[in-house]
Amino acid sequence: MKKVVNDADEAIHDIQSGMTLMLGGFGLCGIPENCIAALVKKGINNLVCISNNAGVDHFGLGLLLQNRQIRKMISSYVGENDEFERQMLSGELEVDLIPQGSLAERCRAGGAGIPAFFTPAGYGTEIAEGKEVRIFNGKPHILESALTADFAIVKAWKGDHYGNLIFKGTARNFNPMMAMAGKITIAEVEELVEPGALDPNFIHTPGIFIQRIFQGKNYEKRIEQRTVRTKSQ
Amino acid sequence: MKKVVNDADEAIHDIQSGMTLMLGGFGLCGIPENCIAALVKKGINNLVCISNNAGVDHFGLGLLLQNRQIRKMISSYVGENDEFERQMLSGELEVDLIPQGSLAERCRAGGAGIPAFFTPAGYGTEIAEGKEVRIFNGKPHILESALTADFAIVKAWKGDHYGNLIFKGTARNFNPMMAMAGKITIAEVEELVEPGALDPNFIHTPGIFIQRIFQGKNYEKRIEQRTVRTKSQ
Amino acid sequence: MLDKIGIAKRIAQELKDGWYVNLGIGIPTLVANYVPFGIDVEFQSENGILGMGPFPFEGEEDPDLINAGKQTVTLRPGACIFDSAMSFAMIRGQHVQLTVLGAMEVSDEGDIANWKIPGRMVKGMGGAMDLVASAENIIVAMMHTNKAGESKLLKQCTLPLTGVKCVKKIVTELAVLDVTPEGFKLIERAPGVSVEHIIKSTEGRLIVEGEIPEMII
Amino acid sequence: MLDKIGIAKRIAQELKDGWYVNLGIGIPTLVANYVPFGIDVEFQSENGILGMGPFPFEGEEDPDLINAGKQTVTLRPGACIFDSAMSFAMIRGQHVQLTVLGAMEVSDEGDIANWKIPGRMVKGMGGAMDLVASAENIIVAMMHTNKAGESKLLKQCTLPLTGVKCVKKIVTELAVLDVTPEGFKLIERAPGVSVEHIIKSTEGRLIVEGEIPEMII
Repeated sequence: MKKVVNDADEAIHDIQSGMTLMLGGFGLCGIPENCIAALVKKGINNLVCISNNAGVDHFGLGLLLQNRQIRKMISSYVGENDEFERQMLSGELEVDLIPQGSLAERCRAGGAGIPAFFTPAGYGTEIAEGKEVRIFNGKPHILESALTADFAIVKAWKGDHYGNLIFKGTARNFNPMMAMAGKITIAEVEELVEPGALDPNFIHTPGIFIQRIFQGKNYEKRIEQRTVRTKSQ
Repeated sequence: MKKVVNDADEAIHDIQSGMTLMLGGFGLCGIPENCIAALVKKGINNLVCISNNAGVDHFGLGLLLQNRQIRKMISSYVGENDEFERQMLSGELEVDLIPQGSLAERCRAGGAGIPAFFTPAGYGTEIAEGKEVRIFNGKPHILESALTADFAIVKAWKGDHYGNLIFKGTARNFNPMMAMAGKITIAEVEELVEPGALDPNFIHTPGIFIQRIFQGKNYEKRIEQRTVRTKSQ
Repeated sequence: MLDKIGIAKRIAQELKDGWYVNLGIGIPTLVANYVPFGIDVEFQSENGILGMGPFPFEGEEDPDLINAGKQTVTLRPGACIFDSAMSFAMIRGQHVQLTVLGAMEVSDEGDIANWKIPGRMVKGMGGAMDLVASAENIIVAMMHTNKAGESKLLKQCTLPLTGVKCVKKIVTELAVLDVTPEGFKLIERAPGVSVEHIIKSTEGRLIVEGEIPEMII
Repeated sequence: MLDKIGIAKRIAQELKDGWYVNLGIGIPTLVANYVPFGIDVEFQSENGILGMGPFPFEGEEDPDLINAGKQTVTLRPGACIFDSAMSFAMIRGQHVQLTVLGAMEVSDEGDIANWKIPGRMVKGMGGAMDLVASAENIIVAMMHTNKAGESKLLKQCTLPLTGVKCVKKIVTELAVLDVTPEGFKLIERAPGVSVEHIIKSTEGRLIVEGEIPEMII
């Protein structure tokens, strides 16, 4: 089991132009910052990126968009990003919008060997166009297919040499199911620990899904909406 | 949120003859011992029980079988139980055998609002009889439907007043997905703790799936196959 | 006429003890501030929280703890965190008793449109399509008319749909309305608002039966 | 001729560094004891373990820690525990590189039967149907003939199937055979076993090409 690599550059060395990538995160929370930076540096393009959001103008996937490295985004929500909107409305960027729950389940299905499943989400909307409809318990459902990727790139809080991962707070989000769905899955972690340091009872993502892991550095963890209350409240 | 009940008798008071129950556990590991005892005492019958196994001759679901309270078992493996075999071969007991992974996924699907999904398991076998077959990526799959139950009964290690659960070791097994699939889900726990006592980051089953919870007692935790090595090895 | 807080307060009256509730972005989020005394509800955030608490005190923001609106939040005791697949398992599996969300348009059959204005605005549906396709109980919180003064309660939606025949109740600055097989049914008037005003502001089929009481906020 | 331990040792030679491996009950379980030096494999137990270790020392058995054969086991450092849905997500999603299991019959097309004898024995398929339908690499460990001396390597299985066209390799007390489109292909003989003996013990199509080497155990 030789999963540990030195850094993001080594982890992504064989990702090539035109490939399909899954990237964990919700907004800017739990995104693989180191790998995104390495992809920007590497400069490959024509990428298909599956990610719930598309980052903001100068951070997260917004960096890859700005650099025109993404050909197509598969997401559920893409607000908060002017450059994205510009590229989409001008037709430079292909966009496939998917209901958030269907996106999550399609990634899980991809990892779990389930090629397709029925869900009520999107029935009667343009999302259902061209999709099989079937009634279960009197309620119409549409058939959704699994999603997989050449590479899945996830960010965890801690991970061990076997690739076992734990996440912190809502930085978990899409990371666990995308980890399952990559042909090769790269995990960047804030802290890389020895096997045995994590409690086997409380692993969020079993190491079997992870092919490469490294300890990232200089996490910015930008906050999109800093909302607070004052002590007097 | 009034989920805490006093004991197994109160938790199962409205389970009636003819109902469909899901019961967590793998072999005798992680089974809801208190609730099974209460069901035996209550004496209702004609139950349909969904459980990976059927207990052994004088413990676990074997107690309900012995007492002739079960009309039908839905399981993946039912060895180790002479009374079961007798009732099945004599036609007294209806048995639906399901591949273990399909059983787990069908329970999860039932809890997750996914009425049906495709799986390769069982294609070309008698399990596939009457089921829709479809090819994905050149490989035949069969359509399996969700399972739900009038009551799901699970056993956890610790739980809080909101119904959040954590499991210990392989006593987890089918408990989390069955917890999701009960119209009413009862959790018996070895230790009932105050809200806030469990780390929110490491909850196995979110409380939203649990309607009733109580602290069980006198757990026997029988071992089916006591296998050991000696220190000299 | 209600302000946004008034709408939130009125919706909060619909909450029942023990419910799990998903609140959308905007007015729905405000509902959490007006939970009636003695009622214990848990708020679900679809990015992976049950038991969401208030905003953190200044200086205590955690970038790894946000809600679905990407706002920094806190956890209540007894909260739990989970991944997106589990979150939508809860939603799709109808374990969440109430969804409150905003809308651009609602039809008198309960169709809702809130995610796209073709050629102009395409932010995406986020979790809204899963929520409206799954929840038994969907309340829409919105203004009765748009900025141009046109009704948002229509015979048919003109924008791309988010879901069909799913909205159960609408609370606007003017009224509370149920969606019935016969169309919108006026249940309550906002303080100082006349039935005529509501009739004039509603394009879809509207049922007005008997005396319409004024809301008590 | 090999004994059960010999079969397990021969199968252990197939292991590759970094593989995740699921071992069935019986002979397959023994494979874990003969992992070649320098090879690091992780054993998956479908009831929810990755990184299964040896049996516990006497007095250290934990009823909450068993394998799929319901035997008390231990965990290796770096192990992890998960639920049954996650376990079969790993299996069905082809994240487990090798499955080793027993069989009552195997056909020369790679069909396998190992879960039911109609009217006599119906213990259930457990996880076997998921495993054989999913794994890329399936090795069957079994005796070449049954107690009546009849071949278990058949043209067609007579018992209800567990899976179709899935077995890749068979290791018996007599031989190692690959399953090819043309039938069983003899790869190695067990020590002291003649090719004639193997031919006589095999009912299905058998390919014998050139000199068949004796196994090195």
